[in-house]
Amino acid sequence: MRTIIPFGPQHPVLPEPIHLDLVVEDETVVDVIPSIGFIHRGLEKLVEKKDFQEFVYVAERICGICSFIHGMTYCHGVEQLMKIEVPPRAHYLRTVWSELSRIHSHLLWLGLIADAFGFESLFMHSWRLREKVLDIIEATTGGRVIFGSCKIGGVRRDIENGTLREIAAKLRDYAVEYKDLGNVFLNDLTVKRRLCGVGVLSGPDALGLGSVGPMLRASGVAQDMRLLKYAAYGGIDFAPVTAEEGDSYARCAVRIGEIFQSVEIIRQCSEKIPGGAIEIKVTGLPEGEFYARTEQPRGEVIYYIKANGTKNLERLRVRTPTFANIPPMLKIMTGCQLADVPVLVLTIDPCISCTER
Amino acid sequence: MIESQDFRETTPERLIGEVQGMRDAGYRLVQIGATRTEGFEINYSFDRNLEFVNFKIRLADNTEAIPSISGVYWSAFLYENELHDLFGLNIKNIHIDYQGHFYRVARPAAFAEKPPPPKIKRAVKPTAGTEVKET
Amino acid sequence: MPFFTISKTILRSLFGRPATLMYPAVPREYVEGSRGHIEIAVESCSFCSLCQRKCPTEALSVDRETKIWKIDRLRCIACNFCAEACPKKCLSMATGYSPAVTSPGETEEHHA
Amino acid sequence: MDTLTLILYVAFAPLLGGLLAGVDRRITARMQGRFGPPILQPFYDVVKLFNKENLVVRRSQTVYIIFFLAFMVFTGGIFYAGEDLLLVIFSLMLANTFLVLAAYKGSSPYSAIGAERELLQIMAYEPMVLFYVVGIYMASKTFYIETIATTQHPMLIRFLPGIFLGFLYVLTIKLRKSPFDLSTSHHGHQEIVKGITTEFTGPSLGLIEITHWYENVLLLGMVSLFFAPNLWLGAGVALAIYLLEIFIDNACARARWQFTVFSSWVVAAVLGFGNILALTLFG
Repeated sequence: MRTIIPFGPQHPVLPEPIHLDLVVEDETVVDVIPSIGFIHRGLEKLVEKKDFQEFVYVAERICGICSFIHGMTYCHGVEQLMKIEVPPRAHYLRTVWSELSRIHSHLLWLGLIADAFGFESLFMHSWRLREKVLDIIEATTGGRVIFGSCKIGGVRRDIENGTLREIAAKLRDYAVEYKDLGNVFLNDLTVKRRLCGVGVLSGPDALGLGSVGPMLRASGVAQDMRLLKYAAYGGIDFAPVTAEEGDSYARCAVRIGEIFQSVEIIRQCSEKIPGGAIEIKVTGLPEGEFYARTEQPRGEVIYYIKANGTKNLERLRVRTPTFANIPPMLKIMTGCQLADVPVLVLTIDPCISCTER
Repeated sequence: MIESQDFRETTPERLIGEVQGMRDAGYRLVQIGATRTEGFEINYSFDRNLEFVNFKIRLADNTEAIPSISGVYWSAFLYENELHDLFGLNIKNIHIDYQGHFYRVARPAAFAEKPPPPKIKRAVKPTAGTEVKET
Repeated sequence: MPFFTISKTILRSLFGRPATLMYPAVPREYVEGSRGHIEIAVESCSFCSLCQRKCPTEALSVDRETKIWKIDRLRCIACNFCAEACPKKCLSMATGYSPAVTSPGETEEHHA
Repeated sequence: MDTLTLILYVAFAPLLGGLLAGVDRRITARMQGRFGPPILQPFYDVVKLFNKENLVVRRSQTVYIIFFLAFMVFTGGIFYAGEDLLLVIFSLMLANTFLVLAAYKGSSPYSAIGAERELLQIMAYEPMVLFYVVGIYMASKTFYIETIATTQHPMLIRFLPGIFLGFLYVLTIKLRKSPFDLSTSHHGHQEIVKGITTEFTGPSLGLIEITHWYENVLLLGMVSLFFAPNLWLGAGVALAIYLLEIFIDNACARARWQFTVFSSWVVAAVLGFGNILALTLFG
């Protein structure tokens, strides 16, 4: 029997406005027809009306979860265009906040995937741990998910060295709980039955379909935009977390690995952070074109900035990681079980709001 | 560290060949994006192990036909539908063509419209600031 | 053991205190520096309207003639940009969210 | 025939079932690090449901639900009145069929898939339930529950340890707990939303809730029958089993239907049939 199951935009397991028509034969999905565009806000066009310095606020609001890195990428791009030398301390602070937002985003994702395979208490506990990270973020920036702490030329708030070391110590304590949680995701038999071998994507396929971030790294391709050494990543010792299997389990393992990696990066930052100013005064107007690439929790984000020497940029194009990950998602969903659909949609860590800008 | 930016120019006729060359060399399609200048520019970006290459096509207006590269990179259909919906670009033979229904936009091809005239006059030269503010 | 790996966590929660608050019966404590809402010490305001020009969401309006400072709480994104720009330092960011309003576009007025 | 227990069941089973559901929600919440609702919340919910409009796709849906409730009360009634155990099993099956039919009537893809999954679940647990009846008969030499419960003989579980464990396994399916909450779960967070109950609102959903309360009390009664003639011990164990089910619910991911069906059959074959074989050879 063939049934067409509408999946989204209003669906309890998928809190994202993407619509999928699942053509289901018994319980096997034989075809997937995606449709997006429910919340296209035209933020890229808004750049023509907003001052390029004010636009940081808009960039931060492209996404509610990877908000800080959006704002930072925008600032990074404009700073490169204007050849502004950002003080090193600001670079380190940006790195710390980027990694904090990566931890909270991955914990959010872990909760959502647990919900997708019907493990409610694991979902609640992932989010309980995420809340503690949000508390750190609120104490250092004043916001919980919209940090508002990045500006062109530096950052707007400082974290004292002592506080930064306390945060690193706190995160080391939390890491014990992350380990317990990670143990459930990676070793529990009922969870493994839902993740192992589901949605296998080979390395060449992942590259050919243009996937990015943990999705690509879980297929054995060690590509991480942090290796471009933007912000303070040049002074940090780290290697991309990868896995070979390319299935949902590998994607879960990569993200869990990245949580611990972020804790470690923050520890290194707390030790290496130099003193000095946190911002410089910005004068002049941007001109030229530049592609800024950074690594978000979901993968590589691209900001194409084209300026013509006025207060308003000529063009801002944002290619978010989810946009690049939709084609591989469609590929892995054909032929899967209906019960695996939420798991597969979530393994790309969809963020449709940032996809449509 | 500033990432090196490799910009190359191409034309609609040479596009498919260039893109096929990138695919054969093992590049990943990073993005396709358009810009409305006096006419239009389309940027095709590729990446191989953090090595970033960008191809640019310049068009006089958005009625000019551009071949789709979705035959080379399957995942390009999303970008090409986006270009059609936002800029009204005329892209031929997209693998999965949404016929203008990819985004639910209030006005078709709104991004092709000219922006309001700038309030501030064009600066003679881009200037860079280096004055350090102590905190 | 690959079964019931979460048992330690859930049993600890079962016999420990819940992680959530009985909000609003138990009010939430805000950390210092949390961006909640903008407050104005209107006595020291010079009505220069710099905050109005700096505000990225156009939530503020300042009337120099009648000496009225207005804020639309629903538009305000609590970015602290106005407080940073204020030459008299009469604007400040306070913790806690501003109370609900009954209709959109409703502004809160402060008279000097 | 014990008329008193029959009346007690019909009158107080929903109360007990509702309280169990309230305690369940509270304990689940605590396990998840939350406060959870008041113990009486299930009753508030059902009262609220009855105050709502009955919005259904087809009116016959409600008729099927009424039959679902009626047969469930009938099933529990004959169980607690001490009648034939075989009849209990067959009318329980019939009651569940009405729920499946009602779900098919909803003609929504979610409830259709839910109904298919419910049929798979019935397929999964039915062999074990049949072994349960056969085992109880072999241990007590009668199908009459009253005789089983009142005759002085060694506790049944001494002959039926395998069947007891196997029955616990399928009880997770019957109570709609993780990992086997395929057709509908207590939370609407599933790829098929709420599965079989997706298309019910207001009073008919309230009736389904009440039916589940009746059903749960019946199922716990079936567990306590293992401890006949010491039924008070049986009731205590049944409550402990319910707490164990809450724990399992919170410690497992949802399985796929393949695993549900095949694992239940393996459990039925090894524990259920093995137990019966042992009884035949050595009993």
